[in-house]
Amino acid sequence: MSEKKQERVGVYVCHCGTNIAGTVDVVGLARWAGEKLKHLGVVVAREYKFMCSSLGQELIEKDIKELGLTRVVVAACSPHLHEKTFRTAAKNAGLNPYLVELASIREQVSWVHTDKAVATEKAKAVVAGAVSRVIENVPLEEIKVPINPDTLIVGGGIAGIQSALEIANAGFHVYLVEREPSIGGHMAQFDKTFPTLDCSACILTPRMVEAGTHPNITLMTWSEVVNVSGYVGSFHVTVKKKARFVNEELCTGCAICQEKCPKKVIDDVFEAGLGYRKAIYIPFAQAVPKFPVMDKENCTYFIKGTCKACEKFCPTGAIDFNQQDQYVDLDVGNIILATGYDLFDARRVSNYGYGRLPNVFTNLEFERLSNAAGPTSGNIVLRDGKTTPKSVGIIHCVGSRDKNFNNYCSVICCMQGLKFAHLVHERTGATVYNFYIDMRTAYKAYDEFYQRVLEEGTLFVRGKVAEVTDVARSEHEKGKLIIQVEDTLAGKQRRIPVDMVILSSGLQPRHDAKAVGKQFGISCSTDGWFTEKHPKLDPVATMTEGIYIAGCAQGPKDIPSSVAQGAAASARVLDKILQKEVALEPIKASVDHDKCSGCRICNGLCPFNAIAFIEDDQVSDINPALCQGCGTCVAACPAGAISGTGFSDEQIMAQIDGLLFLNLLPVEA
Amino acid sequence: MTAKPKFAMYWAASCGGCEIAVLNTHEKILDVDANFDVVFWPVAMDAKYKDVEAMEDGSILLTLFNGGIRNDENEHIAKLLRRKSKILVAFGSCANEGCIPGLANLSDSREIVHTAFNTISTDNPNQIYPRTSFDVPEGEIHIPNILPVLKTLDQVVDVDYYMPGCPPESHQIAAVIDLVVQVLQGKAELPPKGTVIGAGNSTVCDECKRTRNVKVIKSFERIYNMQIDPALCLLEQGIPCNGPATRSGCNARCPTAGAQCIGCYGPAEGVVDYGARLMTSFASVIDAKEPEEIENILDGLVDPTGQFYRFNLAGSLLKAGVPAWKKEKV
Amino acid sequence: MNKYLLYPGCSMESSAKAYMQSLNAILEPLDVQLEEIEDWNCCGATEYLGINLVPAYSLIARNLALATKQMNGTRTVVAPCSACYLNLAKADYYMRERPALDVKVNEALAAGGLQYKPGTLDVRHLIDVLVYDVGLDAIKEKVSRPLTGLKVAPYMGCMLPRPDYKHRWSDHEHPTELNDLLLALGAEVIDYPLTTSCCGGHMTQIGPETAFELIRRLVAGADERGAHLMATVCPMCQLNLDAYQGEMNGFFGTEYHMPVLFFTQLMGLAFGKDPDELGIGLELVSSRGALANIGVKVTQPESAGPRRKKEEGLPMPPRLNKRQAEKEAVR
Amino acid sequence: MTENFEPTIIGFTCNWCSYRAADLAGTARMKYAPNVRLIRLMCSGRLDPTFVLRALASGADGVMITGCHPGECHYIEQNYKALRRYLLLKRVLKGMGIEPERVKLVWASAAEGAKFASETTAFVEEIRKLGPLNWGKPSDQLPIISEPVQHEEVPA
Repeated sequence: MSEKKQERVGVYVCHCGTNIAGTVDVVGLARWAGEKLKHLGVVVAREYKFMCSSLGQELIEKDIKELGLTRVVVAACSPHLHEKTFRTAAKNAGLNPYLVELASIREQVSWVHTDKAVATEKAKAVVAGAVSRVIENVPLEEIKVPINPDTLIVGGGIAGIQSALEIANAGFHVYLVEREPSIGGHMAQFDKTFPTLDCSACILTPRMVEAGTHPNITLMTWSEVVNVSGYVGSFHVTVKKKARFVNEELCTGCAICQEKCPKKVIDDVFEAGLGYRKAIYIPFAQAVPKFPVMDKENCTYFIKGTCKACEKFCPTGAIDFNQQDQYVDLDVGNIILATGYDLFDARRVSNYGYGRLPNVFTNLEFERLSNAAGPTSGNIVLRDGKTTPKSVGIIHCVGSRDKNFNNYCSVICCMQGLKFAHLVHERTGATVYNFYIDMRTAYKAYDEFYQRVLEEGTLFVRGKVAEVTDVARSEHEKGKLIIQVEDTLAGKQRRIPVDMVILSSGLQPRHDAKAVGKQFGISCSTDGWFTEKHPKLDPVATMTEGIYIAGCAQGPKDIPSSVAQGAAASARVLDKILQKEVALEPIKASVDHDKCSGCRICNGLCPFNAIAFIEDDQVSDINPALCQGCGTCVAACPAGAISGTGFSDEQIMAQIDGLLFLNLLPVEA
Repeated sequence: MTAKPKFAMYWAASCGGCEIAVLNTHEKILDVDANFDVVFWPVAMDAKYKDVEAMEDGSILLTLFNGGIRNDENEHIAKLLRRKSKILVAFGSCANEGCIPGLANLSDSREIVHTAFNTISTDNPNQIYPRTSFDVPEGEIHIPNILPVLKTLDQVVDVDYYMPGCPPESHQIAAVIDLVVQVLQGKAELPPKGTVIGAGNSTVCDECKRTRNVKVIKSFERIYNMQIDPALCLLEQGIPCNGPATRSGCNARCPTAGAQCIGCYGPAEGVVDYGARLMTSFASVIDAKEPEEIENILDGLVDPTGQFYRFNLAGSLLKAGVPAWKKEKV
Repeated sequence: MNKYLLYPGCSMESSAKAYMQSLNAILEPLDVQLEEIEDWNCCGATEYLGINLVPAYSLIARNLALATKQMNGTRTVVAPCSACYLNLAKADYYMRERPALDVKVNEALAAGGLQYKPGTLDVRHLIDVLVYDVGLDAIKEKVSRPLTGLKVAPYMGCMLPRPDYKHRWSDHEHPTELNDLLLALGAEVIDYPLTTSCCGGHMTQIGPETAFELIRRLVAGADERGAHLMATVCPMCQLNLDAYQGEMNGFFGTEYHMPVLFFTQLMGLAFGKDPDELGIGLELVSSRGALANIGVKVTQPESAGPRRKKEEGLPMPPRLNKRQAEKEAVR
Repeated sequence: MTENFEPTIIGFTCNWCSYRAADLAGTARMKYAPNVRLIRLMCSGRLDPTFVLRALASGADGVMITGCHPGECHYIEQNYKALRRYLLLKRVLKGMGIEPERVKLVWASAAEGAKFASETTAFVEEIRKLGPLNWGKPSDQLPIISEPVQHEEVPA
């Protein structure tokens, strides 16, 4: 097949210093390619110390111009590193960038093999494969799509708020969608923030208010995204505004309804189950927006058909029992997901007794307990609501760094544990024990805080707690919670009786993270966190163009990092918006209508709904803008009527033959 | 035009259905006689190989060659006719892709002979097997030697045109005859070498009247086990219908009659491996994610190899008479 | 009709007769059929695996191999003893995990014309089968004499829920199977955090003092939480807590009286069976008083506590009383 | 024939997971068998059985297909299509007299460089045990029609 079109191919072998040359006979390889691959159209084969260097690139550009190369193969590192480099070089020399192929002889050969002869042979095969493939490459043009300047941000925690403000302040419109009645997220529940101990509400509230009043921000709380379609530049999103049963135009947020409502309900969202709210409620004083929501499941009127106390007392007649869920359609160009985290359910670690032993608390419960605006107005007391603990044990890594639950480190627990220790110490003077596996106090001013807490006299026991029990073995254990632990520094088992235990429950992906990921077309890691495009160099972008992630949705992190990511994500979005249009990789599938018989095999295969069936012509068709280029339909078409650019059947089969070229030699000889 | 151009038709390893299909063109066959001088057609008239050998190379204008290359006689005649003919047409599924005889490529040629001469279905108590040559008083007689695998025509000689079908539909044959006659009268051009003639470019579904929806296969059924909805796509009903991957041209005879397409027209234009297309498309629309579920559904496909390669085996990548890479160098 | 293969294990015929009796008594009402594995042998208990792996596993695997011969319709082997259950399950698991071991063990079995392919059988404990196959609802239905008013400490023992090779148990530290079952019988189940603590196992033979402390914790825990009696699912647990309770009391100078019954005995009672039929009264720490709470009369004579061998040879000083010793030390 | 036989294997990788896993194995300098030659696809869903057949027909002794773990596909769920095609393909290969074990499907995420390396080496050994595929052998083997093969019944 290849013989018929006479392409002029140039092969360039990179030494990568000794990275490749150390294990592959690069000179021999280049010579071999020049001689043995002539029949494929190789007209020049060179090797050079660093092909990616400007000199290396110039070498290629010069050959393209002077030798009139029509195809280029660079045998160097992984295409994920330098494909762009060499394609740009080709472009500069007037050759279509997609006529360049990289043969990975570093990651796939020199770095993973030791025997030079063997490595060189494999390198030859890899190069032969690339040459055969590149001949079948066709020139491609990037597809440009316009960017809608509006942005959707999902999740009104600190990360989402930050992103929203950055974009809004830059003068572009933002839709901020929040599931709960108010924005603020977990941070609004906290009392103090480490390491500076400034009050969480004090620093968060101004941001919330700013977001709530910003002319460029449309706040949609008590709302959820129910459908997403489209692609970078022009997403179409449907948001469900759950009925508040309160007319936001009329409501002044006076909270009289809440005051008059006779129905008390345990608030397991904001108060973490430690306090009560009414059936119609504003989750907390500084809530943004200030409008209350009615919780239909618990409202006496919705259950019994009578009551309507709220309606009676509302001065502005804002209560509307007939309000329905609304569905709002939005068009946006980019989307930032800042959906946050769920707390690990400490009951799963049954040997710590949470849910069984009253005076075992979770970290979130303690935040409310120590919060001046919390159910005990900041008094740190036992479950009975009055007794102040004389001794408190704080257990780290609950559900984290534990093969039985989550393998990862939840990042915040160490500092949080220290914060709790300080607060308990300061407010109750109780003896505080911290039970830790390792103390992790990286980042600015964190370790100093550790020192401070140490000096305050908090006791630290290094070891994973085996059990928290109320079974006393001796008199002085009676009526206490006994923490059984191996003190790995003292090298012995200890039983430490305390009045109160606080469990540093780890952070977990949202229970519905996978579903949300699917909805927005991004993937989750094995742990369930949203996967970033590159763990180091691209932490807020995702594999799906136009979808960004920020805050704990991407992995456990503290407030500073969440804020930083929020800002970073919006920076990426702004860059897209300002470019006005975005170039898409031209790796797309297309249907040959003459060959397509409309069997509709492919119709159900595209998760991006890029394939449509044209009833009139009885053929299937692919929308290039929606197509993500996976090639599944290409591989599935029974008639071979669908072809895919960049990875066409011809290219791949040619590459197969090329890779096996060496095996075929003896047969031909 | 003084003498009429010469026409030949030959059958190698085949069933004879192709010849019948030709005669089945009714009065069109007269056009053949009117426009051609039929020089060699073993089924229809008496002629000797030596007569053909005597002709000068390229003196036959058109040869329709049906049947696969099963033994050295087939191979010899294929090469002979190639030499003598201007236009050599691989006529019918056997010559194109091996067809049913090609299924023999699933077994060793010794097994085949053995099966033919010494299984319960054969009464051969003395285990008598044929010999390629044998001495009789009149001298040594020869019978053709069986080749290790059945080859398609183009695996042995260069082929000008391909005409698929088992057998090719008579209306298509008629059309082709028309075309050739027109060409002779200078009213039409011959299609480029290597073209598939007498068939469509798309697949059977194109001509199938059944309604089609998005495909979701929950199970594969055998057609005699179930009540078939006469209006709905068979594949959607779980019947493994080869239509989606099979070249159009037959007016979707089988599906229209309520039987699944078994693929006698072979792969669509440009397809490398017919069976692969069916495998991949069927598998793609199976409605299961768990390996066990999938296997259960696949159990419904009795003999997948036969299902996907009934006609195409000898022409397929893996069971081609010669390995694919050798073929390319031919 | 649920049909299973039964691996009774040594104790069911001796120290845990009551377990066997009560088990037989409840099979019929629950429509469960147990077919005993023919020519079964010792499971190696808790020690052998600690001494020599291959022979130990071979010893266990022999039972599995024999069981496979009898599996018509069922592939589930039921063991009423936690140690037996764990050993059988362990053998099956590790033979699959470590092909090398599989080979060695099967070589050994081959000597006896036997062989076992790991994974062939499903090894389960009795309570697992009763709770999850028969089902709590079915059990509830059969209750004719609810154990209302009887405060029971549910004691699962340490070997049953861990290691949990096939993720069978609700939890490894605080499994609820026994609680749920007892609740189904109408009993009042006390919160018993010690449910998976160790009963001392064979430490009673090796290091009695250690065993006594472990027994004390369990008994004391049940006593302090107001249990009338303890329910157990394992012959060894029952033996330790019952037979050594007296010695433990003597050792610590305590006076606990905590009857320990098999859960099957309580099921029998709830099903309205006669105490004798259930082997009630065979226990050394009499349950007479405890069962009086639900108006059950134990006819069998109260046994005189642990029967000691008649003293032979020269007299020896009594066992040192720890508390006493401490007091003296203070002075 | 099989002793010191070095299998040639074609490996298909997904651009988002297994290809990156291969890169990772490289950057981490993990060593694995050199017998596998990789082809990058955008997704295991692009894997057309034709490629596998072509590879086997063109002289490969085995084919390794790799993709993202189920539920982690970069294109949401296309790897399930690869799984289904793979399972069907194996059945067809069996029917053609080729050991289905010559084709293997391996899930490897971008983070699993080690897994990629070990799976590769393991597969090479599996193929080494199976021996060379020698495709096209039937056409080299000569027919001996006069001597019957020594078994009674052959499925015709």
